[in-house]
Amino acid sequence: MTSLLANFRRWQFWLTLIGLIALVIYPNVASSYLISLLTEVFVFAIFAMSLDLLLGYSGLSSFGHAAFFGLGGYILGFVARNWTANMFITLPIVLIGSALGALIIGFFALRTSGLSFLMFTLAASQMFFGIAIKWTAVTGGSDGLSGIPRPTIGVGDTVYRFGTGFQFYFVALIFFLIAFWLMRQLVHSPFGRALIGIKSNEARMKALGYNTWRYKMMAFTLAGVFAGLSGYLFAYFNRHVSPETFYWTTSGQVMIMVIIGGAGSLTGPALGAVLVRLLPSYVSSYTERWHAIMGLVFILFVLFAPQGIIGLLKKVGRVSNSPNEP
Amino acid sequence: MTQLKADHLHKDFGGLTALVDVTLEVKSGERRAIIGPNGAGKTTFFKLLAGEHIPTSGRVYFDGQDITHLPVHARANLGLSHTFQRNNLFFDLTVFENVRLAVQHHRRLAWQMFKSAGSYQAINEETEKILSQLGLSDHRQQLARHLAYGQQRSLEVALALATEPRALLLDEPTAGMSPAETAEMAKFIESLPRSLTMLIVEHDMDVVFSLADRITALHYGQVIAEGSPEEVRSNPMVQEIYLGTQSAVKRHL
Amino acid sequence: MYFESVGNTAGGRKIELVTDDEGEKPDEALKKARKMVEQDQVDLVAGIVSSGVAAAVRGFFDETQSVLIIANAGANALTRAAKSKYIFRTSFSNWQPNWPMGAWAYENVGKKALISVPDYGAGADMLKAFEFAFKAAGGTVVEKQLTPFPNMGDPAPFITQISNAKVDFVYAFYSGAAATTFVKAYGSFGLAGKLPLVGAGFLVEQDVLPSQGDAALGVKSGLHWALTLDNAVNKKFVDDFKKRTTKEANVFAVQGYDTARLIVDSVNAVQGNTKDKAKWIEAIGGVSFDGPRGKFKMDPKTNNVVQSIYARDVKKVGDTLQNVVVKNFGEIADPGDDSKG
Amino acid sequence: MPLDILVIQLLNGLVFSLLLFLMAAGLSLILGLMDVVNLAHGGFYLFGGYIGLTMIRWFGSFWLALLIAPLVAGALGLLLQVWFLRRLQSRHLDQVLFTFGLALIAADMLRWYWGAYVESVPPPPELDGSVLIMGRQFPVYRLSLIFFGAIVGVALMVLLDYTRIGAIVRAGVSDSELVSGLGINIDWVFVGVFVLGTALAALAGVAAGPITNLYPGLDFEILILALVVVVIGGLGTLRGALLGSILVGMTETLGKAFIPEFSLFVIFALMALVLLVRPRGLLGQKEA
Repeated sequence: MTSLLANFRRWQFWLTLIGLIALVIYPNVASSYLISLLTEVFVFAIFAMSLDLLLGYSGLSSFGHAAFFGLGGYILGFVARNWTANMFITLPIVLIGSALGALIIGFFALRTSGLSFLMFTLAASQMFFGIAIKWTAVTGGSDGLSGIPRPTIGVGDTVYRFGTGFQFYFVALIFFLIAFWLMRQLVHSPFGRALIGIKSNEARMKALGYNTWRYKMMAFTLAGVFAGLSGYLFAYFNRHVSPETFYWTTSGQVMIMVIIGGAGSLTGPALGAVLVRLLPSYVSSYTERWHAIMGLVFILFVLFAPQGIIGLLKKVGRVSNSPNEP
Repeated sequence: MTQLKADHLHKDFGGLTALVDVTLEVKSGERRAIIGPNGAGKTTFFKLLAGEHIPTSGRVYFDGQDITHLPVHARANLGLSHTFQRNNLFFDLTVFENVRLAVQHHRRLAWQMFKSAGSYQAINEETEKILSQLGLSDHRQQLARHLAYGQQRSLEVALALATEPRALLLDEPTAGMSPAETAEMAKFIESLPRSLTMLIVEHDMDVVFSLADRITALHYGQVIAEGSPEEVRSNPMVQEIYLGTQSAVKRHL
Repeated sequence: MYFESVGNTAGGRKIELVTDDEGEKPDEALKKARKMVEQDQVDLVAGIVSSGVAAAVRGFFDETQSVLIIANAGANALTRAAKSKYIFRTSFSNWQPNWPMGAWAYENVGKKALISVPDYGAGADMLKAFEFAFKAAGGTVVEKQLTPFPNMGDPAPFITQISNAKVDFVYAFYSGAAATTFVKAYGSFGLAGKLPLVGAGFLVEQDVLPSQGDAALGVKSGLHWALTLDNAVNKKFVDDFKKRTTKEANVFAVQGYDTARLIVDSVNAVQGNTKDKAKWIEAIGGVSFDGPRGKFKMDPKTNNVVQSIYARDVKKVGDTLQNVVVKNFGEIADPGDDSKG
Repeated sequence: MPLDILVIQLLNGLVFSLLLFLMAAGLSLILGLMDVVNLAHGGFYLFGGYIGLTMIRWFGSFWLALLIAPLVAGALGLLLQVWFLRRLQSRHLDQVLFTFGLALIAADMLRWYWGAYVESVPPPPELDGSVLIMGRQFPVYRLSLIFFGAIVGVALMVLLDYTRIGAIVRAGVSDSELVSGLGINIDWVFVGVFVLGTALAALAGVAAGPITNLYPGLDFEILILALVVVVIGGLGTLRGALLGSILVGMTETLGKAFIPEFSLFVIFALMALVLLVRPRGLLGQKEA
């Protein structure tokens, strides 16, 4: 058992290392379009993992996660267009902004649970959408904010500019790795276990003395911050942010990523992001019916692989690793 | 010294009155049992103390502090812990994780967000200790839902104990257990430190009479008798309710 | 369709088509634009229905110096403040079909107007253009009704409010489903025929007109084309379109057809050498021909099309409803800035 | 505001309310009994509408369409429940997700078959016209919708409150184990409710057709409105759905009339407010 575990650990280590090397080599050999595809996947992987903190770990089915994705993008758009695109300045502003947004929405939303929570979060994000469309002076109205400058970093006069898609790929990659690592630490920490406890049985957590409301509030805020980060990167990437980032379809899409990938595993939703962002790019070039195909893929997962991609992988892994298991 | 006090508690549900003017004082270190037939208001009373219901009128005090409106978790943090009548566990987590959740909170480490939960040695050791106390060590990696019923019952108590309470409210700890398991559980409860105040709602009269220092009998939401086991046993009203004779009281109800 | 008529070649080169559904989500569209330009290495991209999408992809085309031909999205800014050397528009600016209607409505319909538009970019553009010209002519805008976008929902409350306004006519811009919903409710609440309805041509264009039925009768609108437009190119186009699709042509099809022609003409002009961007762009800016909508001419100053705008009136011809041209305003060029609304 | 306009606006509100009720009733029933948020509800609505339109084109009868569309949709609901949803019993989240996938497929298929352009549904000739109410024209069809909604509502309430089937369904809403314990095959009760729910959605699709018209995207518009109604009214109660419909319908209509620029927000603001005060909805018994 222990040697098997150690084997697995070692195996996992090498796999991760090879994966990382591949991700570094990739942009050197791939076309700029393929680079942009993967960049986008990193951004959405962060987004999907952030929702997983709620959906998979805390048992909070938010259908308004786009609120923070859009918020991150719009705050960046506003700051970068009117002041500076220096990430040393824009990043803290966006993170604080999304945290505040999440605190405010969470404060109200967490009074409800279940379907009411789902609808409340939906309502909140739809209101953000409405504001984005109406508050033209700040948000650019239905056209959104375009012409967002490329990101830079630096202090004073020494400023480095990430001027190409190639360079931005690495920005996204690094953010993805950091976010993945942070969230991974989070879900394995005592706090993360507490969230799992809340998902499993909130009443019992209260009986143990946990002020579950505060934990949920913190989870909601952290998820909002990571979602804000992904929206922030997405706006830098597209150099544009549109009201659709707030729309419920965005929330729906990220929910699909989490479910198809496998909620409660972080890696799963990241893989979900790969599938959901890449599949349409290919399918839609061959058929106009790609919405239906996405729906079908989704249904097949629900019916035959309820644990998502990650569940499938585990199953395959179990079968090939230990054929003697009863 | 009085540790837990119910002061003129009254509870209505809609038009139904569940509890009428119940006053009760439990001394520090005392083991108190609450008995009464079904529908006597035992569970309602228990929930008022545990914080799952708010009384219509009256107050609840713990160590002299008014906790009538304190939420469940705040009571637990004051050292007033409780178990549930129906097993209320983290069924989809392992036995170890179940207990660890209780321990890590008690150790004030639950807000740690960075280090892996498994890397806190103090938590691990204490969790193991509690598991072995309740004979669950061998099942630590099992999901709680896969435990036998009696073991789940033990885990239920383990969770409450893991918070190191000063007072423990036990809601029918032996409900649904086999006679052998019941005896074991009674022995275990007996073996808990005498400093721990206990309030037990229990149907099994053997358990009640062997454990309790004092007994309170409820009927139709009112206290009808209170005193030492002998006093309650010989109380005519209790005898009448339990169908007259002492042997009937001893019969499992 | 036009590509076929020239044998799918231009400037000695074969025309290869790469198509994709741009969808309604700006970020998806941008992704597809990247694919076409970077992966499929196309010389140019044509299309773009929504202004939101246009705003999202504008930066990309400008930065990568790739040619984009907008065949529908009307946001004024695209050929004004946010204009790019590499982006051309063959369809219209929102200003174009509305501005001439201001003076015309003042003279032919009434002096006091209520304007009802959806509350988003295009609505605001159209409202501004009409209001500017209408006021300049001496009219008064009594009330502005901004309806929720993207979904209007039940139009009854809006129509009821309109019925209460003390105005001579209503000026409206809606398109697609909202146009049908609006016009039909306008009829069923008894306003059709009593309170004249005027608007940007999309309100009663061929894509929605059949579903509107008699409620649309008498609606007057301004647009750069009409099915009944009396010129030889248009007649042939309308016939060919019907033969191919069994449906009546609409303004969107015209825009696509003219876009194709613009591409072919400009590529011919540079003998197929699209690598010399500067020359090619100059060629695109210089394209002019007689299309279904009449004289079609690019304006190198704004990269927007210069075209005739027509006032049209919905009438029953035989047993179908048709937009009959009642006035030709002549060539209208977008001013290129916000000086005229 | 003159009185006549106010009266007309209130009527508009009532019409819209009952329209919402038709849409939300089925959703609420399915939700209450099966704990399934049927996200394909909007799909069934639009499907019903399109089927109705095709029937009108084939047979020229609105009434026939009103009869056939719910039957077709109900049959589809039956197959879905028996083939798929039943396999997911007691996996509520998966059921919800299944219906979401279904909604995506339905949206695309409907667009494929009936096209992307808006289609209008002619009201039955008997009801095509208008009456004068305080000197203002009001469409007869809209007026008749008030009655139609009321009839369906009363019929449903009678069905639920005064029949044995209704009693079983109501018992199932509060405790499905209890119903199974009584020896009733809860599976078939579920099937029946799901079929009824989808048929109601299709019925609403046909009835609302002449007002909302039919176009791709309407399905999700309707779904969200119906969800708002159900959440406001409380899960699984028909009276809650009715109360929610009236509240939402009136708020939306008056919001559009008096503050059109902000009408995008009013319903959501209303929902947020209700949920803050009563997280279970106005008449909700169980935790949403």
